[in-house]
Amino acid sequence: MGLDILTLVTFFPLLGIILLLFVPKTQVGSIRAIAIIIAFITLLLSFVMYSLFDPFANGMQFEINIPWITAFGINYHVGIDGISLLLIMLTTILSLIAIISSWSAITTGIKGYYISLLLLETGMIGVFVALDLFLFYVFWEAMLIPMYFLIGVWGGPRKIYAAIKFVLFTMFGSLLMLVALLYLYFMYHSYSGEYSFDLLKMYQMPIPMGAQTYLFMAFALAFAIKVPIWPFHTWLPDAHVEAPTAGSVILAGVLLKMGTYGFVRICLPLFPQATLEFVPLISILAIIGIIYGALVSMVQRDVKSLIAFSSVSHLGFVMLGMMALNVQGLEGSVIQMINHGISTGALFLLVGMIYERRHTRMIADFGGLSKSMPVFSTFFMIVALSSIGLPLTNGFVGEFLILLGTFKANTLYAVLASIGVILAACYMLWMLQRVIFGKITNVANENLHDLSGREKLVLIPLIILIFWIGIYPKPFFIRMEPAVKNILHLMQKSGKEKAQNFEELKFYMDGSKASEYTFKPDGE
Amino acid sequence: MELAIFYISAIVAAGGALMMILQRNPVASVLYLILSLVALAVLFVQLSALFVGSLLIIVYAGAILVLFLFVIMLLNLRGEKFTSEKPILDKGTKITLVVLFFMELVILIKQMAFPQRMDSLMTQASPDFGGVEPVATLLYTKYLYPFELTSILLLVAIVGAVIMAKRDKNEEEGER
Amino acid sequence: MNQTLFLIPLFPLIGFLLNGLFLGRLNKKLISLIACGSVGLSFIVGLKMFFQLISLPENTRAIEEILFTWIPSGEFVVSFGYLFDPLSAIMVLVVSGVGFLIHVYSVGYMHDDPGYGRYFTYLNLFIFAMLTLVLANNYLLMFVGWEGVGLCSYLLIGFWFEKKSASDAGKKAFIVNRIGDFGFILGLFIIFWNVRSLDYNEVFVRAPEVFALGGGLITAATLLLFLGATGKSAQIPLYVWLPDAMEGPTPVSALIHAATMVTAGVYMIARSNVLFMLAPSTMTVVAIVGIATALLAATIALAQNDIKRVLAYSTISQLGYMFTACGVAAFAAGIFHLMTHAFFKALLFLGSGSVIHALAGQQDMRYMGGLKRHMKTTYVTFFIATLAIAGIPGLSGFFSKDEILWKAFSSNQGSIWIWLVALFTALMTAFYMFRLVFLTFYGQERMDHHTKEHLHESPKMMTVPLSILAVLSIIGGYVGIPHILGGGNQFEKFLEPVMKGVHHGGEEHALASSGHSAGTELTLMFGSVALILVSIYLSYYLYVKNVALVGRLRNSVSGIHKIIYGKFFIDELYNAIIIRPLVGGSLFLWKIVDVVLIDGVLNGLAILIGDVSLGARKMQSGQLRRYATVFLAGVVIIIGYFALR
Amino acid sequence: MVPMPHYLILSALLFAIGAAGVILSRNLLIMFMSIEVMLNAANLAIITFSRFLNVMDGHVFVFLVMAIAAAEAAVGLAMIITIFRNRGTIDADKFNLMKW
Repeated sequence: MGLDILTLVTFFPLLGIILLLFVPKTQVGSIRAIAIIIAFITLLLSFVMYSLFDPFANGMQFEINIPWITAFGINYHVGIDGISLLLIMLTTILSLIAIISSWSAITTGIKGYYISLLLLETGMIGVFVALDLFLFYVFWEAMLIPMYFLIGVWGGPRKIYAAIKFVLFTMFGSLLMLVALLYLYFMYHSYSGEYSFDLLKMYQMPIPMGAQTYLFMAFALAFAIKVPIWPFHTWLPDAHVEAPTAGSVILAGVLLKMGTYGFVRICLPLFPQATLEFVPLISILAIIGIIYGALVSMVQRDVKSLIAFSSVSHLGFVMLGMMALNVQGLEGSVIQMINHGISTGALFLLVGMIYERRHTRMIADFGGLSKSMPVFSTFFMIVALSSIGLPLTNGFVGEFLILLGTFKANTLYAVLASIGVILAACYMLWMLQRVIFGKITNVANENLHDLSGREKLVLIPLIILIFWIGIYPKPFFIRMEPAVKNILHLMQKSGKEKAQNFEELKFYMDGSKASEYTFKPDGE
Repeated sequence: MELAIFYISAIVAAGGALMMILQRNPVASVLYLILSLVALAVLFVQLSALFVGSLLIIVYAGAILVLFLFVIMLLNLRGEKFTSEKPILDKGTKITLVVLFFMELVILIKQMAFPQRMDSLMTQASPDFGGVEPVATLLYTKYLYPFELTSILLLVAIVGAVIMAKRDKNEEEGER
Repeated sequence: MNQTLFLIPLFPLIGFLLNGLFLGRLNKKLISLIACGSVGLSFIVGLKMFFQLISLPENTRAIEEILFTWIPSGEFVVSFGYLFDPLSAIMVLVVSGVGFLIHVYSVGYMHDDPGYGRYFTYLNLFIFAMLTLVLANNYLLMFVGWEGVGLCSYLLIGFWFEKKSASDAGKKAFIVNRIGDFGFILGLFIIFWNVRSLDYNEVFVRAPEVFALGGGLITAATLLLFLGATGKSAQIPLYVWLPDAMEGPTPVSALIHAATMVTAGVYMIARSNVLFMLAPSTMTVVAIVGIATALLAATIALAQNDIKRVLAYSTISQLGYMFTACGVAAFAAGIFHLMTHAFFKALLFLGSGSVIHALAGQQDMRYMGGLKRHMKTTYVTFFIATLAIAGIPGLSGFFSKDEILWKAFSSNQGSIWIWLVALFTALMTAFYMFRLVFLTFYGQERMDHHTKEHLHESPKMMTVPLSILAVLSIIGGYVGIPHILGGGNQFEKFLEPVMKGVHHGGEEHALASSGHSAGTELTLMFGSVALILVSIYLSYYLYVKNVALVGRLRNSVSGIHKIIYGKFFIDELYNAIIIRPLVGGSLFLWKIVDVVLIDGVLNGLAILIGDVSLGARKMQSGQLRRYATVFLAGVVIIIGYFALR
Repeated sequence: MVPMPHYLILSALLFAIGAAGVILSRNLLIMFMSIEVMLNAANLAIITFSRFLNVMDGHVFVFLVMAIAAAEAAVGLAMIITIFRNRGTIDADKFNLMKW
């Protein structure tokens, strides 16, 4: 078997791009059809992957490790555990939905648009499967480009500002990450005498405290910008407001998860002591994000930026749960990543749908939509309620576990974060009230046609997922449990080992021995 | 004897180059350049690079510089006056810069340790050193890929040159 | 045989799904059939289970069904399971029984509403959530029902969403409830991390081992749970949403905001009696908050003119009573009162709904009066309910209220002060309820002519439930006749297996321990009844006999009246100290911190870099020779470095 | 036998003259020819080293340099023709389209 399932899922969208290149750009219909079919097959492939995945096995599955750039010890090393499995599923589902939802929303540059979306899909899946840090970085950066075009070409009035802001913020972080990555690379060489970017091998490497701190900061900054953790969040509202609907869905649904995923996959297991040191800082920033995001979204006038700020709040929960560093917190955090992708994605889709009808997103322009668009309002209500974490919807499971885990780690944090749950109800319900309740004050809202079959088709899978995760999340939990435990185990184990080897490491890292870590081109 | 040939050729080569840049008339410049190249070819032969030396005369002096001449004729630059109002940088400064550059190179050459060592090592070149056959053998074996790439480069250059020098259709019509 | 329990909440869920998914495609008959039928079936199954339950020996009276594992996360495992024990049996019967009657009533009441199908969809969802709440076998599932009923309450209060006041009220209810839920969930965290389980069985068994009696942890946990209860059951300080909740359709007020949902707090505390008994200081807080709420709400009820608002404050007050009962460790009495209250308060609301229906939506008592003649059934049933709530012997309210009063007086946690306030509140209750009756059904007909001509008794669909509830309001109390009156207090005995936290030793033992004699109990009972009768007469005198006196009285204490009429301006206070600063602060965060501070710094940086670049680009003159010269200069410098090194 | 530094210094001299031509001349054609001079200066150095190390690889390089010079001349001259056609001059100082 030459092709393995992971490679197939990752690169299948690229096949679509190649196909699209040969379609003349005037044949709009076939371009859309190809994009949808390709995304759909990718989704099916990911289902195959899901069914082949062994929920009880420990460690990485479908692992593939073949040399890529041998001169620098770079391998094409991919593999998934439960956490990445769920995120890949989220990616393939949301990508398909985003592509279908653009059916009528995008009218110019269609070919480039779908190529960007498919490229984005490959990039996103790539980040989740990569186990080689160099590969990870390549996918990480590759994702940036299509997103830049999506915002910058098909965006709203301030698209250029938003696109550049997005790229600059992310770039700034990822460059620091690159430096840290190279440092790790050379450190691994002097530790084992072998040049490698392999993440799994690096898990076994003891890293002295001082280096851990700096490396953690570099990685964490890159991820924090992506998440985004307060106060690095200001690119998010701009990007969301200007991006086209599908862009917002992908951005909120998956791109933000790259940051949190990075924390789980790289920061926690690689730099356990540094993580412990930074737990208070990140937790506090997360709590500020939770409350701040909620408060600020309460006073927004644009529905999209309201949702964008609510993302800041939700991602605060994700980070907080992660920083609890126990099973409940971490699992809640992972499930909340999925939840946020589903709920916020659906919210952006819904906003996109009324935007197509009314060409405005201002809350004040709406009101009474329940009357003219009952189906839309029902969907909107369900999604909004899942976003504020009503029991039996997905949001509750995540938030509850996060708070439960946090409560154990630090009671005060949990209490403060819980305030965010109250505020979430405030801003969401207030928005609902102003948008779908009340009398119809604007004549333009009177004769809106309700959701079309295609729009319902886009939303129904998300609604099903909302209730599925809310009522029967067990399949997800059993799949992520080994992965989560593995990460916690790595943290503890390497924590202990590092404590033992501390003296030896000091020897490595002392200023006098710094030359040990300098680059020797001939590999002596 | 060899030293004499060297000095004569060197003076002609350097002098030709110098005269080339000092000429106002491009045609004269080209002729001086040819002179300089011929002298250089002599030096090449003196260095046992027979094949390359002949190429220098045939290809360089024969083809490339003739191309230059054609272009100059085509453009008919006789009347052109190069008198911009303000010199961008003082001429003296520039010359100083060039002289400095030359002196640095010389220092560098003097500092190099290996030429002396190699002097002592140098033996009489084998009879066919620099001949067509050994160079060609190298070209078609060790350096096959670069050689083939060069041909592509030339092809691209030809296409590029043709495209660029071609007059636009509407431009032609406008001239008529 | 064992797998029937889940049917109880399943029927309303199916009803909800059918009505919800085919919304707008079913005719009214089918909708009502589905909605009422599903709740009726739940009631029947509940009844069957009830008989099954009492056929079991007393100590094993609990039927548990685990459906599936809900959230498994490390050692935290919560399953979807239902528990049917005496406490939940009573709640199930009350919820599905009263719920069924109200469904039937709604068929008549909501008949002409355009949102008919939507209404029953929500109502069925509510019944499902409420049954889940009371049947849950663990705290988290209870929380599911807890929030679910909150959601339905939100949807139903804001049922007429085109009215801003309605959607405002719904939102307020939800958010205030959320504040309570915040406490609830934190309480759960404390319980879980100490007991390592949220299942009732394990929690109640292990709690006494884990928590020290009166310790800080258990006190905090129970206080937080109680905070949840104050939100759901409208106690100080979170009661503000309930009066506003009257914006919803009247049957909703009857079902959700009187009979069932608001009593969830009482149920939860009774359910957690083991925990609460471990925290005496929390018990004191519960009792004090309960009695204070009862007093405050009764006071406000004295001066309201809106018929539903009076009932709403009355509900708050009665809930305060139930909490007082819980606070003095008389959990059974609290549940007893919960049940009787469900009967007569539902009846009162439905009766008022009937009145409002007849008066074409008029809710202000100043424009009612003399309805006795026009609406016989409504009047009679309403009067029975009023007698019951006032505590007239022979009706259900008497037994439960008296039980609470006596326990407040006699129990170890009780005191004479609580008893005094409770008695005073009872007097006020009698007074304002009869004021309501007199203003509505007696005296002159104060409505306008047009309405007067259309006065009519409500249809059978509405009066039959009223009659049934009236019967229940009369006989509902006979299941709990106290020892002193020759009964065996069957009700309390039935609940005993659930009340593990309370030390049982029979009535005699309790009497002996608190040192009160049977004589005292009888004296207090007759004394309070006499006082209540006096209070009713006072009401009669003021609102029927000598109407002019009221106006004069009101003028003489106009300041106090204004404060009471303005509900002590609690809403305004909350608005000023919480809501406005919150919105203002948020605007500050967005406009100043986000836009000016964070983005300002970043954009400033960008502008700075831009300016530097503007200067730097001047070097790009576009002149070939200059570039070449600079290039050469660079080469000179680099070679110079190597040459002169 | 001529010592090696002689050749190298001549190479350097030619190179410097070429550089001077580029930065001093305003005529695009002469600048161009100066570049040819510089290329040949390099060629000389290569041949020198080749001879003194007694390997012929250098000759191949010179060969390649010549090919490149030819390509460069073709394209460059085409550009000059186009420029002259459009602007009517080949004075390097008259062009600053790349400014800012």
